[in-house]
Amino acid sequence: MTQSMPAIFLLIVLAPLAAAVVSGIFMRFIPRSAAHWVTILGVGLSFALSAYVLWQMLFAGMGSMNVTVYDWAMVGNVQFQVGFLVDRLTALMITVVSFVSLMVHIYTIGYMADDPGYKRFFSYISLFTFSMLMLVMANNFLQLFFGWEAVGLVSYLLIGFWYTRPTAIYANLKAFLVNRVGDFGFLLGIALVLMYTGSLNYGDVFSHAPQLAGQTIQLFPGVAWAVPTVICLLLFVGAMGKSAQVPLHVWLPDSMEGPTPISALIHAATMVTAGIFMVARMSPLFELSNTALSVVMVIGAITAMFMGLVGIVQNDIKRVIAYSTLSQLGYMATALGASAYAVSIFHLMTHAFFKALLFLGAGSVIIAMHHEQDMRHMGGLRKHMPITYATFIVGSLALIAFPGFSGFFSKDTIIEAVHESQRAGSGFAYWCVLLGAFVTALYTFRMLFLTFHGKPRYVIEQNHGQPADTGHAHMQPGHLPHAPKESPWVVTAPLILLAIPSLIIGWPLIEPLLYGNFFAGSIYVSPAHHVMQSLAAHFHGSGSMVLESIASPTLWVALSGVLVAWLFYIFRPTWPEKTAKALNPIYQLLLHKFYFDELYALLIAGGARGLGMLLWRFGDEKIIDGGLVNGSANAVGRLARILRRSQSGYLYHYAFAMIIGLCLLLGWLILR
Amino acid sequence: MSSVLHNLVMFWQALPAGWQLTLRSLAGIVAIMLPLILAVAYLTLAERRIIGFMQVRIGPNRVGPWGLFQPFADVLKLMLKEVILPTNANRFLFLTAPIISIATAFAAWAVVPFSKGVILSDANAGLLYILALSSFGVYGVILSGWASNSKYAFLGAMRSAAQMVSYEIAMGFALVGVLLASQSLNINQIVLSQGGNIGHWYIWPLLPLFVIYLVSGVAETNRAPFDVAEGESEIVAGFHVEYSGTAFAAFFLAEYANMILISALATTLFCGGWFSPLQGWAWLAGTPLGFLTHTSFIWFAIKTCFFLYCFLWFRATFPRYRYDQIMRLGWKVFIPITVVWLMLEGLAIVIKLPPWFA
Amino acid sequence: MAATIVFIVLAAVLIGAALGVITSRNPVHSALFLVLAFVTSAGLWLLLEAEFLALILVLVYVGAVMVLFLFVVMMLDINTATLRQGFVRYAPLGVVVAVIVLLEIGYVVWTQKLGVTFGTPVPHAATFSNTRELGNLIYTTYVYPFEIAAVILLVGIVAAISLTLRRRAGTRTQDPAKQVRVSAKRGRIRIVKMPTQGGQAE
Amino acid sequence: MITLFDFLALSGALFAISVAGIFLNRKNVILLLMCIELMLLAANFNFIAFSRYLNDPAGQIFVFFILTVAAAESAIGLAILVVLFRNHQSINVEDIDSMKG
Repeated sequence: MTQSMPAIFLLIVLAPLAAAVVSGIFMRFIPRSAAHWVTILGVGLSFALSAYVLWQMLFAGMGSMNVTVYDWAMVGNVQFQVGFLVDRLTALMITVVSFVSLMVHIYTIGYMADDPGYKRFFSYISLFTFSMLMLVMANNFLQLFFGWEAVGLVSYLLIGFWYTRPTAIYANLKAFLVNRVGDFGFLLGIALVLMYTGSLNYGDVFSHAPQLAGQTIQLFPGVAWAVPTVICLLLFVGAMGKSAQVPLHVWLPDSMEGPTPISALIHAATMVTAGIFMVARMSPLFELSNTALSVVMVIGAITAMFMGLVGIVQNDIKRVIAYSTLSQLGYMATALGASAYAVSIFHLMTHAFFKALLFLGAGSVIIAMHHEQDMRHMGGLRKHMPITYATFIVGSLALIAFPGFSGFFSKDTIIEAVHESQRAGSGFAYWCVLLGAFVTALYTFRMLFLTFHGKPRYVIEQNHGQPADTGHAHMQPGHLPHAPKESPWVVTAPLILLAIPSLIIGWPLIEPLLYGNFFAGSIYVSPAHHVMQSLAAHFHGSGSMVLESIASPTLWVALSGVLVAWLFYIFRPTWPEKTAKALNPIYQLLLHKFYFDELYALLIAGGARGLGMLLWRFGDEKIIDGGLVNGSANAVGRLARILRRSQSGYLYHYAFAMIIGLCLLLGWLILR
Repeated sequence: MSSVLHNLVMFWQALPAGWQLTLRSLAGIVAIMLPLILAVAYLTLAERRIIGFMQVRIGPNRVGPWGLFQPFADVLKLMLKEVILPTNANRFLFLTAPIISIATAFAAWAVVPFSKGVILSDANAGLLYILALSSFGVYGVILSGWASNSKYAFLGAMRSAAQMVSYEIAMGFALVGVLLASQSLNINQIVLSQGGNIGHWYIWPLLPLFVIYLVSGVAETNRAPFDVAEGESEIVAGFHVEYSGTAFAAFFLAEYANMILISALATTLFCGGWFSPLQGWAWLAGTPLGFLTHTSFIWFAIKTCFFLYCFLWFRATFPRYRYDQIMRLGWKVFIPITVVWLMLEGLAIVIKLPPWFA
Repeated sequence: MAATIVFIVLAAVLIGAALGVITSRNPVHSALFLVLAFVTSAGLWLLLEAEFLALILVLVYVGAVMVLFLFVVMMLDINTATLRQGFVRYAPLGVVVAVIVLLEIGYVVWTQKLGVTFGTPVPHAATFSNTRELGNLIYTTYVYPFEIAAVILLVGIVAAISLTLRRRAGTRTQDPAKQVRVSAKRGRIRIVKMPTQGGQAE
Repeated sequence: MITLFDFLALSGALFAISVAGIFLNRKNVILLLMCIELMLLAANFNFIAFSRYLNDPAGQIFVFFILTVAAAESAIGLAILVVLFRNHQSINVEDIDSMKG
C-alpha cells in the first residue's frame, strides 16, 4: 500500500494538469464536450484518489508520508526538490479541494454553456486544481511557493476571464498587485527560514524550529526582534495577501468580476484558504511566537467583524457573499491566532462546502436572472427555483451557524476558543467575532430575503418583435426576456451535493477532528497554549453541543440578526432606506468599504505614481539619460575631442612618441 | 743564384706573421685570377668556334694559328675604346657597377677546391659564402641599369635582377640538398664525402636538384635561353647597353667568370670535384692506365669544361624564354620540386639509404 | 692587432654608411648605403665568429630584402623634393634626440658597465662549426619558435602577394597548355563537303 | 683587443643614428623602413656581441629570428607601400593621414 502511494500522489497532482494541458493546448482540436469530459475525469480521478488517501489515513491507519519524487536542483547545500508531505491535514485538504473543484467543474457545464471561452475556462480551472494540490501537498517551501504563485496566476487569469471588460482587467490587475505585496513578505519569510535553518524542507525546518526560539535579529539597528516573530509575521503577510485579511483584502470583492464558478472555487472554497492552511502547516513556527499569534488573531478579528459590516450594504448578490467570505476568513485567522488550528481547519472545510454552495446558488440565481446580479432587481424567486432556494437556505443557515448545521459546529467552536484564549487581544477578538455572528446573520438573511422573498422587482419584457437571442445585453437592468426558471440539472446537482455536507458534515466530524487527536503530527500546539484542552473539557458530543447552544450567546446573537433582517426586508421594506438616511455617515463609510480603495489609490497608487514621476523626470531623464547615457557619451566625445589632437594620423608623430618614450624609459632606468 | 734564393727565404722568415699571411693570400689570389682571366678569354673564343661549328660556319680563325690570338685582339680593342659616360648618369655608381660584378664573380673562387688541398680558403661556411656572393652579384646589374639613366638599361636591370633573385632561391634549395647529403658547408668536405667511386657522386641521388641547379645557374648568369636581360632584339642589350670599352669588358669578364664558376661548382658539388670518374675501379689500378683512377686537377678541369660546353650548347640550341615563362618556371616549377625532393632526401637520410646516406 | 684594425676600419665605414642612409638626398643612395652598412656589419659579425649569421645577413638582407627596397625605390616615381621638406627644420631635434639616446646608452654601457662582468671570448677549436652549433639549438630547444618564424614568413609571403596582386582588365595572355592541346584535325581545320558544280571539271 | 663595450658602443651609435634618421626623414616611408632596419641591425649587433662574450649561442638564435621577422616585415611593408603608391601616387607620410582622429 505504501509503496504505491508516491504514484498515487503524483497521479492526484498530475491528473488535473494533464487535463488542463489537453483542454488548453489542444483547444482548437477538441470539441466542447471533450473539454469538460477530460477535465472532469481528471479532477474526478484526483478526488477519488484523494478520498482513498483520506480513507487510508482515517481507517487503515496509514501514517503521514514524506516522499521526494524529484531532485530539481542543488545550490550549495540547499536542495530544491519536488516532494509530497501527505498527512491528515493534507489528506483532508486535498479531498475538500478536489471535491469542491469537481462540483464546480460539473456546475460550469451549465453555467458557462453559452460562453465562447468554454474550453479555456475548463483548462484554467483544471490548472488551478493542479496548482492548489501542489501547494497543499508540498513538503518544502519552494514547492509551496510554486503552488502559491501558480494559484495566484490562475486566479489572475480567471478574474480577467472576460478580458474584454475593463472592470475585469482592473480587478485582475488589482488582485495581482495586492497579492504581490503579500508574496513579497512571504518570500522574505521563506528566505529568512532558509537563512536560519539552511533548508527548505518542512521536516528539517520544523526540527530546527526550537533552536530558533532564542535567536534575535536586528532589522533596524538597535532593535532586537525575535527571529520566530519576524519569520511568522512575514509568512503571515503572505497569508494576508492570499487569504484577504485586512488590509490586503481589497482584491477579493473585486475578483467577483470573474465567472461565478470561479468565485465559488477560488475565491471562496480553496485558494483564499491557502493562507489559513499555510499558517496551520507552519504551526511549529507560529507556536514559537505569541506576538505573531496575537497579530494573527487581531487581524483576523478585525477582518471578521468589519468586512461583515460592509456586506450589509452591498446590493450585488455576489459581493455580499464575497464580503461574507472575507468575514469567514477572518474567523479562521482568529482561530489560528488562538492556537486553535484544528478549529480553523474545521471551519475551513465546512466553509468550503457551504460557501461554495452559496456561490453556486447565487450563480444559479444569476443564470435565472440572465446575468443580473443586483438584488434590488430580484425578489420572490422562491417560487420559480425551489431547488436553488432550498439549498440556498441550507447554505445560509450553515453560514450563520444555526445549530445543527455544519457551520454551527465550526464557528461556534471558534467563538468558544477565542473566549477561552488568554492571548493578548483575545478580549477584543471575542467581541468582534461575537458581533460578527450578528452581522453575518443580518447580511445573509438580507440577501436571502431580497432574493427569494417579497415581491418580484424585475420586469418581464415580452420581446417587442425582436429575436429573443439578441442578447441579454440589450436589456435594461431588471428587465428579463422571460420569467425566471429553475436551472438545469448540471447546476442543481452540485448544489444538492454541496448542500448535503453543508447540512450534516459537522455532526460526525467535530469530535474526531477537534478532540480526537486527528491532527497530531500535522499540527503542533505548544503545551502552554491550552485552548483546545479547555474546549475539550466542555465538549460532550455533538448532540449535546447542539442542545447546549441554546444557552450560548452565539445563537441568540445570530437569531437577532435574522430577526432584524426580517424586520427590515420583509416586514417593513421601507426601513432600510430610512435607516440609511438617518445613519448616513456610517452608511457612507460602509458603502465605501471603509475607504480602503480610496486610501490606497491616494497613498500607494498616488505615491507610486509620484515616485515613478520623480524617478522618470529626475532619475531616468536627468541622471540616467542625461548623466549616464548621454553624459558618458558626451564625456567620451569631449575627451576624444582633446585626445584627437594627438592622433594626427602622421606616422612620424607616432614614431616620435615611441622614441621619446624610449628615451624617458631609459632615463628613468638610469636615474632610478 | 742560390744566395739570392737564400736571402729571399731569410727575408720571408723575417717578415711578421700577418705580413706573411697577407702576401701568401695575395699570391694565391693572383694564382687564381690570372688563369681565370685567361680561361675567360679562351672561353669566348671557344664559344664562337663551337657555336660556329654547330651552325656549320667557321668562326674566327684569322688571328694567330686557328685564331688562337683572337681573344687578345679583342681585349686590346676593348681597352683602347673610350669609356662613355651618359649624360645625367651617376658617375660613381656607373663605374662601380662593373667592378661589383667582376669582384663578386672572382671572389667566389676563393672557396673552390681545384684539387686535393688546392684551395685558397678552406672556409667552414664555404657554400654559404658562395651563395652570399652570388646574391651580391645582383647589385652590379641593378646599379649599372639604374646609373645609366637609360630606359632600356633600367628595364634590363630590373628583369635581370628579378630573375636572379628568383632563381637564387631555387639554386639555394638545390644546394641545401647537397649540404644535407654531405652534412657540411665546407666545399672541400663536400667533395671528400663524394669519394669512393662514381656511384657516390651526389648527381645520382640528387638528380632533380642537379638539373635544377644547372638550369638555375644558366638563369643566374643570364645566359641563353634565359638571356632576356640583354634580349638584344627587345631591349637592345639590356643593362649594359650604355657601357663601352673596359667597363663593358668587365661585365663580359664577370659573365664568363660566373659561367665557369657555376660549372666548377656543378663539378664540385654534384660530380665529385677532382675525383676521377674511374676511381674505385681496382682492376685498373695495376694496369698502365692506373693513373686514370688518381685524383687530379685534370679531372676537375675536364668536368668543368663539359659543363661549359653545355652552356654553349644551350645557347646554340634553345630559343629564348618569354619573361613570364621564366618566372613561372622558377617559382612554380623549380621551387616546389626542390622542396619535395628535399623532403624525400630527408626521408632517405632518416632511413640511411646507402650508399650516399649510410 | 690586425683584428683591431679591421674592427676600426669596418666600424668607421659602418658609421659612415649609417649616416649616409639618413642624410642622402636620393633614396636610392640611402638604400645603397644601407647595403654597405649590412655588408660591413657582416664583416664585423665575422670578427665575432658568427659566420653563419654574417653570411645569412648578406644572403637575406643584401641579396633579397635590399633588392626589394631598391626595386620599390627605383620603380616608384617618387617626388623626393617634397619628401625632404622640413629636413633642416627637424635636423636639430633629430640630432638632440640621437645625442640623448647615445648619452644614455653610453652611460649605461661605460659608467655602469651594465653591472655585470664579462669574460673574454673563448677561442673555438678549428673543427668548430658555428652553423652546426646554431642548427643544434634551433632544431632542439628553439624548434617551436623556429616553426613560428616559418609561419610568419609564410604569412609575409601571402600578405605581400595578395596585397600587390591585381588583375588588370583587358590583358591578353596565352595559355601554353591550351596551345599545345590543340588538335589540328578537330580544332583548326573544318572539312566541308561541297557539291560539285557538275560537268565543268576538266 | 676588441672588448664587448666597443661593440656595444658601435651598436649604440648605430641606434642613435637611426633614431635621428627617423626624425630627419619623417616624411619618407621607405626611409623610415630603412631606419627601422638599421635599428634592428643595431639590436642584432648587441645580441651577437653578448652571445660571443657570454659564450652562449642562444643570442645568435634570437638574431636569426629577428632577421626572419624583419624580412617578413619589410616584405609586407613594401607591399603596402606599393599599393599605397598605386592609390595615392605618393608615399609622403603627410598624405596618408586619412585615419587621423
